[in-house]
Amino acid sequence: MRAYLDNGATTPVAKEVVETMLPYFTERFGHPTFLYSLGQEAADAVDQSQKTIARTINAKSGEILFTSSATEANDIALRGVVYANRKRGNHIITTKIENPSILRTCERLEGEGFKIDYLPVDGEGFVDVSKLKEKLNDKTILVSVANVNDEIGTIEPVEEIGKLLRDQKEKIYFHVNAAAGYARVPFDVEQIGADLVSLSAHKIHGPKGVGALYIREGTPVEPVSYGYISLFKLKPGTENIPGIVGLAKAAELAFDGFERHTNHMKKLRDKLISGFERVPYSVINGPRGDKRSPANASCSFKGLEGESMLMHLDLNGISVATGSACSTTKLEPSHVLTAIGVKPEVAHGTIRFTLSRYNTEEEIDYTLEVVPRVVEQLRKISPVKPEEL
Amino acid sequence: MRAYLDNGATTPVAKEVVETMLPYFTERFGHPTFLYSLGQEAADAVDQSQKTIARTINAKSGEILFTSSATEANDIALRGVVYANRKRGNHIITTKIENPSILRTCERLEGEGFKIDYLPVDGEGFVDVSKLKEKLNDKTILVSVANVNDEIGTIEPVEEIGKLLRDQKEKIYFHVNAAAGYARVPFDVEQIGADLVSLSAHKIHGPKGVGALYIREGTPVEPVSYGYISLFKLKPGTENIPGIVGLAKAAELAFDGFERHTNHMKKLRDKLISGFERVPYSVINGPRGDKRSPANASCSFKGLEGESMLMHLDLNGISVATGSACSTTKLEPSHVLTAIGVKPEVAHGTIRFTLSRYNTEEEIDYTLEVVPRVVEQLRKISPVKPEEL
Amino acid sequence: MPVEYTERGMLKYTKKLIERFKNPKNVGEIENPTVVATEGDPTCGDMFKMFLKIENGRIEDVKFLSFGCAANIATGDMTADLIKGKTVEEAGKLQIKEIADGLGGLPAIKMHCATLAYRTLKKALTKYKQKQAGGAQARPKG
Amino acid sequence: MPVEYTERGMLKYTKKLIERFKNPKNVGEIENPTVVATEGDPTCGDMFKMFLKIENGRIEDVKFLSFGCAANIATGDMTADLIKGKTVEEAGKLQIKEIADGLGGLPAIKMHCATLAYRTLKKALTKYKQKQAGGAQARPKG
Ligand SMILES: Cc1ncc(COP(=O)(O)O)c(C=O)c1O
Ligand SMILES: Cc1ncc(COP(=O)(O)O)c(C=O)c1O
Repeated sequence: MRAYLDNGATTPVAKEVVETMLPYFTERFGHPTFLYSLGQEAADAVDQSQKTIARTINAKSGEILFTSSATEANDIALRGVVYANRKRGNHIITTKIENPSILRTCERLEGEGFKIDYLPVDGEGFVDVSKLKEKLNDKTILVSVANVNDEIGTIEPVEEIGKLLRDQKEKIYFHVNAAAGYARVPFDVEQIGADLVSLSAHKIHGPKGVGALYIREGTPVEPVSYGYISLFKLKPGTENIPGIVGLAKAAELAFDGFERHTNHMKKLRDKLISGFERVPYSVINGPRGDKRSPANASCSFKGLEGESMLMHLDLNGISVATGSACSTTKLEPSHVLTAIGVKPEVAHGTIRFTLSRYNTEEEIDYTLEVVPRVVEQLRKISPVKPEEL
Repeated sequence: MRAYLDNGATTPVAKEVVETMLPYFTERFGHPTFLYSLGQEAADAVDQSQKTIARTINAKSGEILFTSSATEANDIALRGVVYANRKRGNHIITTKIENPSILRTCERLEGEGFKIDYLPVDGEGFVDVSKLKEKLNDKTILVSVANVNDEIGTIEPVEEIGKLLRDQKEKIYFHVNAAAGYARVPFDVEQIGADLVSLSAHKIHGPKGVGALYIREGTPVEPVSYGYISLFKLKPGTENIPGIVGLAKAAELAFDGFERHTNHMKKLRDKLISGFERVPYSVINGPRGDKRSPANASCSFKGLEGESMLMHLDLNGISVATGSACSTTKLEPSHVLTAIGVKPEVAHGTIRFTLSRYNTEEEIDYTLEVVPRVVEQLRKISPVKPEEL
Repeated sequence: MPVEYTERGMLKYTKKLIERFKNPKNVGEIENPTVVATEGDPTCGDMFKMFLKIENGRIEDVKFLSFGCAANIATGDMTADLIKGKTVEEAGKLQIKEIADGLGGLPAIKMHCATLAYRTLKKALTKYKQKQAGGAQARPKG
Repeated sequence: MPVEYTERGMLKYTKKLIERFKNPKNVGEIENPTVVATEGDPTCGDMFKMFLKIENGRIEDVKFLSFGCAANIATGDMTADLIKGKTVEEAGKLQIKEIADGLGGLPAIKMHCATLAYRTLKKALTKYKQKQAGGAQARPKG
């Protein structure tokens, strides 16, 4: 039996998505900027894809930029907006638990003289909006918060943040990294008041190599890369047409039956979580219930180390991530787990299970059969006693 | 009958390439940085693809970076190298006939205080290496020249340039934009002495959304984008694995039978050129024979305007580009045609025909039947007399 | 637009425009035209030449020659259609928008084509009026 | 490398390593070991505990416990194999490279695992020698 439970890292491309992409490789392969019919077909495909993505977040189609990843979307959003607003201020607010794609761009910006506040979070990973409010000052130009944390599934109060920011006298741009949250939780740019939103195709059964950035009409964004401009000034280079079409199809599939999909994932998630709770010396990370992403279950198993667990699960056909999805090979524990107060010796034993609509109950049953066995096996050979942690 | 003769803009993806990519969408879809087997498969695919690309240009596999386009490769090469060598100097040399992806990055760099010399070219588009030599000074850190001009097919003396640069006391980095030349003319990074080389998959029957940058070992390159780093520091974001695999397969197909393919294209090219020469008041742009890309035929038909011609050819099933592949909708004539001394009123009547190994003699015969008819038709309704230009 | 397109982006012609470009009804020259006007310049990539046959203040025939893009040809042909059979005075009231609308719209970057046809028409009508005036003056004198 | 990989990039274990990780032969504890040594720290994510049974200056048995990654377990197991049956002196000459080589190589970023096993061994041998020396001293005194 196999169970792919690392959908937060990447997902298999849906069959329908592949089928939709195929003709754009071999038949409708034109360059979108060319006037002849093949080119127009490609341009139309980009147009339609913008419409589709826009619809899923209540945006206008002209507000969708296609990129090569959510990472790139984040980089364009953050640097693009702060460069364009440099004259107004140099202060950025984000959180301690953002994805490395945000944090590394922030590091870079600090090097360039921008001041960044990293908000702390509580034990379940929630940002405290009143703390955000305290940090606002007249130099603040951008706030960036993910709507869903990719490691522990916390659904952040982005709507409240958006409201706070809209109430300020001076415009403060609000970027939401929705790479982990898109197609898992509802997202309405108007309701949230987001000015920029990043997405990634390969997290929603679309292809790798494509992302999107929503940019609210009128938001000044400076280019951060240069070169041959095909359709979009902010992302030079020939567009990845099959990829863009694939992203749109993936979004269509995800939102067509959104309730059904997310309810399915919630059921599996809760089953996983209750199963893990029955494993001795285990700790669930992040919130329970409605404030948790339907797709995420994170659990620390005391007395063992995550990579060994990951490898053993793999030998049993189960794919997962260690606590920190992005530092598998670093010795430091995940910055997210640290931020919610998990002790390093516990953090090292953390496994992240992330679901998709394609996971089945059988897979979860199987996982819940294998996990306790592997935990026991690893604890048996561990010099660290779980009860002492 | 149809004839796709705009392979310089983009190409249909080869069937074998699509087949090679397919499993990476749905089965081998893992994230390359993850330790479990699916992840390792993806990492291996990247590894193998590096090897394949490296082999085609006589590089080492670790010297190949994958990007989302040649445009991005160019931007990383140019800005990355000059930022990393800013302390040594601020002088860059390129040519007047580079692709916009180079020229727009150069514009940007001028805005940042870099000094750029744009070398003139002769009537056939050749750079004069002695003129390049004159421009070298102790602030020169980078020279960027395309090995093949994308509009008029001129094969530049990159080997001679590389030799000149290697003879300098201080290291001057040499970037070659091979987007139009890769898989059309032989390329050996050692023989040429190139430090950086840009490629694009969609120009060689690979997928859109992937490019590559060769970076000679030891070449200092600063990142120009930031974020979540999967495999490559210089291109953050999750890799486009199917795209990378597709690029490698496309390269394999192109180089497996390189001679045969290029000889085929040369034959078709020369047939086209002789055909155009028989059209009254026509002028071939760029050189003839061995110094011309096997894939390029560019012709100015006096007394008519390119876009109308392009549209009429499209109505006849023939896809081509106007003179300037990159300014279809601008009123200015192509900067390349201007640089080789074509008068604007003639430049406006220029059509670029670009070939691939998949074009057939029948397509060329058909094209040579349609072109003179369309030329005549358009001249008949033109107020401009070709004999007066 | 927030997600900025380039000058080139999303250039798209309507079916109507392409149809007219393919089969323009009014291309050619008129022998012994009442008036001829040319606007534009081949060095800029577009030029338009209009021939009018005017009888009793009414435009009896219109033909044109075009050096330019598909939109140039189509707007020229549309303009010709729109003024054919009209009086000089009526033709003088033609709006640029009518030309574009007649083609189901024009991409923004191609509006200059409609403008070129329009300017050529204006020039022709002005010439005609000057000619009439000249003729009118000339007669008394002559 | 010119095209810089990250710390994470291209982490790949050999088949041999994975085989050992799956089926380590020497995990566990030794009852009444001659010497026990621990290195590493769970807060850093890796810890290694080694049990040696030494008789007449020869390592008769080796077992270990591991809190750490797959490489931690595999290098521990390899180290145990490499020193089992050897004299304390021979075992003292073990090189880190031998451990890695025994696994068909180690990713650069995992070399610290071989180092951890190695350091634990050194510590155990030092303890053993101290114990011996202590015992030797103790006897005359006692
Ligand atoms: C010479 C040259 N460089 C760069 C590019 C841009 O490549 P890409 O489409 O991969 O961005 C092109 C294609 O238009 C080209 O012909
Ligand atoms: C929250 C979050 N942001 C950004 C990313 C990076 O997205 P991409 O792989 O498209 O670069 C990820 C995926 O790892 C993520 O989970």
